Amino acid sequence: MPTSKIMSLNEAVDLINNGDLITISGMTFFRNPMSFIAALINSNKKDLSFVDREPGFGLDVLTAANKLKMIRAAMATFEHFGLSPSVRKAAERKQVDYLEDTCGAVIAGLRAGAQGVPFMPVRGIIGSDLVKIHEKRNTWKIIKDPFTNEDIVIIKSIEPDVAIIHVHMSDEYGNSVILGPKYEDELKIRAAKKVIITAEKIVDKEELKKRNTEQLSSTLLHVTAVVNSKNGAWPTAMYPIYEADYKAIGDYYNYAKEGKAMEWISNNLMKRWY
Amino acid sequence: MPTSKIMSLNEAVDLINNGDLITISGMTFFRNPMSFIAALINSNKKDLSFVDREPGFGLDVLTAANKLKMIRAAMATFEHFGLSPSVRKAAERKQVDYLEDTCGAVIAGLRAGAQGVPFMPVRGIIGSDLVKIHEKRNTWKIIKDPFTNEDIVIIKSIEPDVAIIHVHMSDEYGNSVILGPKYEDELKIRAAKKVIITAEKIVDKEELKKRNTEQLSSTLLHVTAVVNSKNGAWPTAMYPIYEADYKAIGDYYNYAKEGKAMEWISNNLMKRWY
Amino acid sequence: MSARPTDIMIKCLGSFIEDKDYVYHGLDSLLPQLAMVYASLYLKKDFIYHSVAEPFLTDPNQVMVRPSTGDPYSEQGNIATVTTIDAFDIAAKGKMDLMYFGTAQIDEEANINLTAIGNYDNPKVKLPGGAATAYLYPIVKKIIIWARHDPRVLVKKVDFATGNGTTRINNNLKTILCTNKALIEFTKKGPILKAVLQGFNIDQVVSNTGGMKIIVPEKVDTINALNEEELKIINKADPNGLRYEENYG
Amino acid sequence: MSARPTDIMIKCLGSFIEDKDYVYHGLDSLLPQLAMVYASLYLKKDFIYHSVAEPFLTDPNQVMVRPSTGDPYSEQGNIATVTTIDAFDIAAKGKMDLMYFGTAQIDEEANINLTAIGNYDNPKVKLPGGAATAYLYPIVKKIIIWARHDPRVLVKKVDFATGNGTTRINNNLKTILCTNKALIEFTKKGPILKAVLQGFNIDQVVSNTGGMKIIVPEKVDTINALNEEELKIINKADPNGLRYEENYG
Repeated sequence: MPTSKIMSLNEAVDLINNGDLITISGMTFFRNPMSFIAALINSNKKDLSFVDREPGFGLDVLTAANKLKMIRAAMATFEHFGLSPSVRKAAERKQVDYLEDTCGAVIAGLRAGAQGVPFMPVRGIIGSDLVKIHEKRNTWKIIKDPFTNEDIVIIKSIEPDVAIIHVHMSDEYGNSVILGPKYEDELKIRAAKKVIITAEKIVDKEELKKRNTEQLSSTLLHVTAVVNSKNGAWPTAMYPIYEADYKAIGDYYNYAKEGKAMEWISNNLMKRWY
Repeated sequence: MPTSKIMSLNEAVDLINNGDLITISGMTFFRNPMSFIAALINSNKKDLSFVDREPGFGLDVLTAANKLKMIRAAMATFEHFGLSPSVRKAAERKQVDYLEDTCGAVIAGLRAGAQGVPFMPVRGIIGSDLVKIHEKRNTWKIIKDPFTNEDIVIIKSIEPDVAIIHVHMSDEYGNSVILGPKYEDELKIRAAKKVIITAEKIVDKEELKKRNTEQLSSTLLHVTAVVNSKNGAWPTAMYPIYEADYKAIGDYYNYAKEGKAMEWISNNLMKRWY
Repeated sequence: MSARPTDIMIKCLGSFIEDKDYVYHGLDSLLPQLAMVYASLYLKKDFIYHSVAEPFLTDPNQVMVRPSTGDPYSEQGNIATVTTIDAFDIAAKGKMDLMYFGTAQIDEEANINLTAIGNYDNPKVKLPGGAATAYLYPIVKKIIIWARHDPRVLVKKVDFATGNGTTRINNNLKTILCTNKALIEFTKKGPILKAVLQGFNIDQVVSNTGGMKIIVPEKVDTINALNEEELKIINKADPNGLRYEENYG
Repeated sequence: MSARPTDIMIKCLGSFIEDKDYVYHGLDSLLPQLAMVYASLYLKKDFIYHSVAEPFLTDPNQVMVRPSTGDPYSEQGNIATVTTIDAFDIAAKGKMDLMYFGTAQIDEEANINLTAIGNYDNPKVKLPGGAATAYLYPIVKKIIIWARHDPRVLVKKVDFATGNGTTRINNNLKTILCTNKALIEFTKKGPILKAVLQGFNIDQVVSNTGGMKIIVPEKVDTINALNEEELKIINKADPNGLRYEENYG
């Protein structure tokens, strides 16, 4: 087998370059790679761009820590708690360049990235004012289908520089498994130029072999780094291992609304991982 | 739950119309829906078109039984035994219209069908003489990528009228699971207008619930009919339940080479299922 | 019994689910989630329950609301996992029957705005974003929108059309708005008042808009308060009344 | 010991696998399958073994050939399943290092024909088809072709270019031909004879073509017969000599 890719959170953070486009696993309060995000906040990395379909907690924390210069998402929400507090503030104050996208288009862009093709057609969308925004940015176009001559939206390939994906298990080479909800994580793994896997547990070949009739979520061909990170999604959930810590998320929300997100981050997220 | 979709092989065959484009599960000697193919041969259905990436036994039997007017495949082979005997003969004698395709393009066409978009870009291919063949048929085109202006092949959506997929387990509604090698079967399920599932066993909800953190291969939203068919892939394999019966496949090959494919089919395949 | 607008809205949202429908809810969709429970357990509708949380064929008896409607722990009893990607491909093939969308603004042509109040490049309020709205709005057969009945919400023209209503209406796709005062259907003639929630009259509905002209037909129904059985079913999935914190009354 | 051309071909095919390579074989690829076993167990190459059979990270010690090289029972000890779709996407992203293709014809520009002898619309022989050839031929870093050393195979110009060699050569992608007589590398100058299989001389190689001009450099290696250890490794995966039935001698 090839060289082990096990490394520490700090070593993995060093794979990110200033200005990179990153994406993270999960959705609002689920399977976000929070231990990695803590390490990223602790680093001097900056000016990152961020793309995801429906981010929440992880994105808001990164925004509060002033790591992002650009955000592209279909929705950024704290759901029942309210608007994503730091994202909203940063967008309204133009501290970040916020590009709203739509689910089908984010998926299509990642599909193109995963398949190594320059663009991907997608249904729907035509008529939305989002089209003008994206045409201006050259991220979407409306073309005539060359076979039928009907209008169709095409999405430019999305290839994040780095995808950070929290999984249930991985071997030391990056052969990994996500259980339950997958969101777009397997696409992100395939679309990104570098993939950092953080895993609830590191397993050996024998453990994986029990899954020989099931699919892998990532293979060693996709993955650059593997980090052992038990409870690494906290306070977001890791179904079916642990639930979202809504008490902590609610606390963060209240702090962030009052402009004290970093206080909560230092006292809770950073303390947990450093 | 909705109405049960359980039916007999003959009832399922009646979902096919003369002239339909069909596709089947598996590859050369693996997970072909042979019990269904036997029932189809026993019916008066005719003039079918056939599309698949790397078919083998199932396709040759359908060709021998004179069910097909058109075949589209990236490869049709009996591997170590030799050329696909009936397909070769029918193609050389122009009893079928044979369109050679290539793996990446078949996958791309099915992807377009599955995603409900009119076409799909794909890497590679440019330079192959297959391009001219497909341009003439209006199944492929070379276009300029609207974002970068570079040449790229696009494949017209492939939406088979009927996909017949042999699976390891299904409930009576069509929520099904394929174990191990999947080939393009999950794409075929999503691309086809009608899906007929033949299953090694029919399971209930409780059995499926054990897989609640795993993905389904098909859902009831994709499936039109479910047929209970233990050993339904014979003589092709059903990993990890049973192996390919190479003795039977070799016998068939020898019969078919001598123009006696139907004799073998009647004495073996039909006897097994009728 | 409950005559609270929140509860009557849930009843209203659930009433559009029919047998065999493929019904999907997204994030931040507490009322739709409870409406799906209501449609299954009270109206006995036999539909396919799916959501952005990704468990497939959730058991409505086991739904327990949480601060996120994307929480897989809140939708259990499922038979396996089916991704949102898969759900949206099914939608792209025209096979999604009903989807719920919230909105911050809606106008006479059923355009909805979840993007920004004010100018996109210079927003007065940066909203969370439309999620699947732009993508699915032209495609899904029935779209049921829920919103606050408020002049800032029911407007003449949205600031930004995240979802394009004109296309839906021209294609005769059912487009319904449930507010905390009324049930409105969008048609080629414009928004038509179909019913008022118990406790409100027609004037409270038509006068409380920011320029949206609601057509009042001869016959306008009333959606009644919930009976004990209806309320019990909703309370079972939301014992702590998380739904009332959404501030629909 | 074995000096049979079949066995020396396997050795030749295996010799292009390097440490860390992602190596993939398709259907009807008995010699490549055995070459992968040979490269792993004899040459101790530490590469990523995958194939159209879809088991991922097959244990080369557990490979046992069968009449189909797509048989998952023949490639066991894998850690999970990875589909061909996934493999080809990896290839499309430029990350497949080595792939094997058989061919019925090959010409001086490394064009290969797996489609038809004669005219496409009116074939003298309908071949099985190129499978992934057209798709992967312009993309994969190293392509190793195996073929019979025969005037009908090594031609001036193929009847049909299933795979376009010119693009490969112009992009400096390694393109190798192992026949049952010789090892030939395709370059911008044309096909160059790199080695002969033990038992054959240069004249037998260059004269047995149907118009393909093979450049003979000053130094031409010989690929030797297999020693006991090499043969033992191959025999273990193919105890019944299925490989000899492929008729390469």
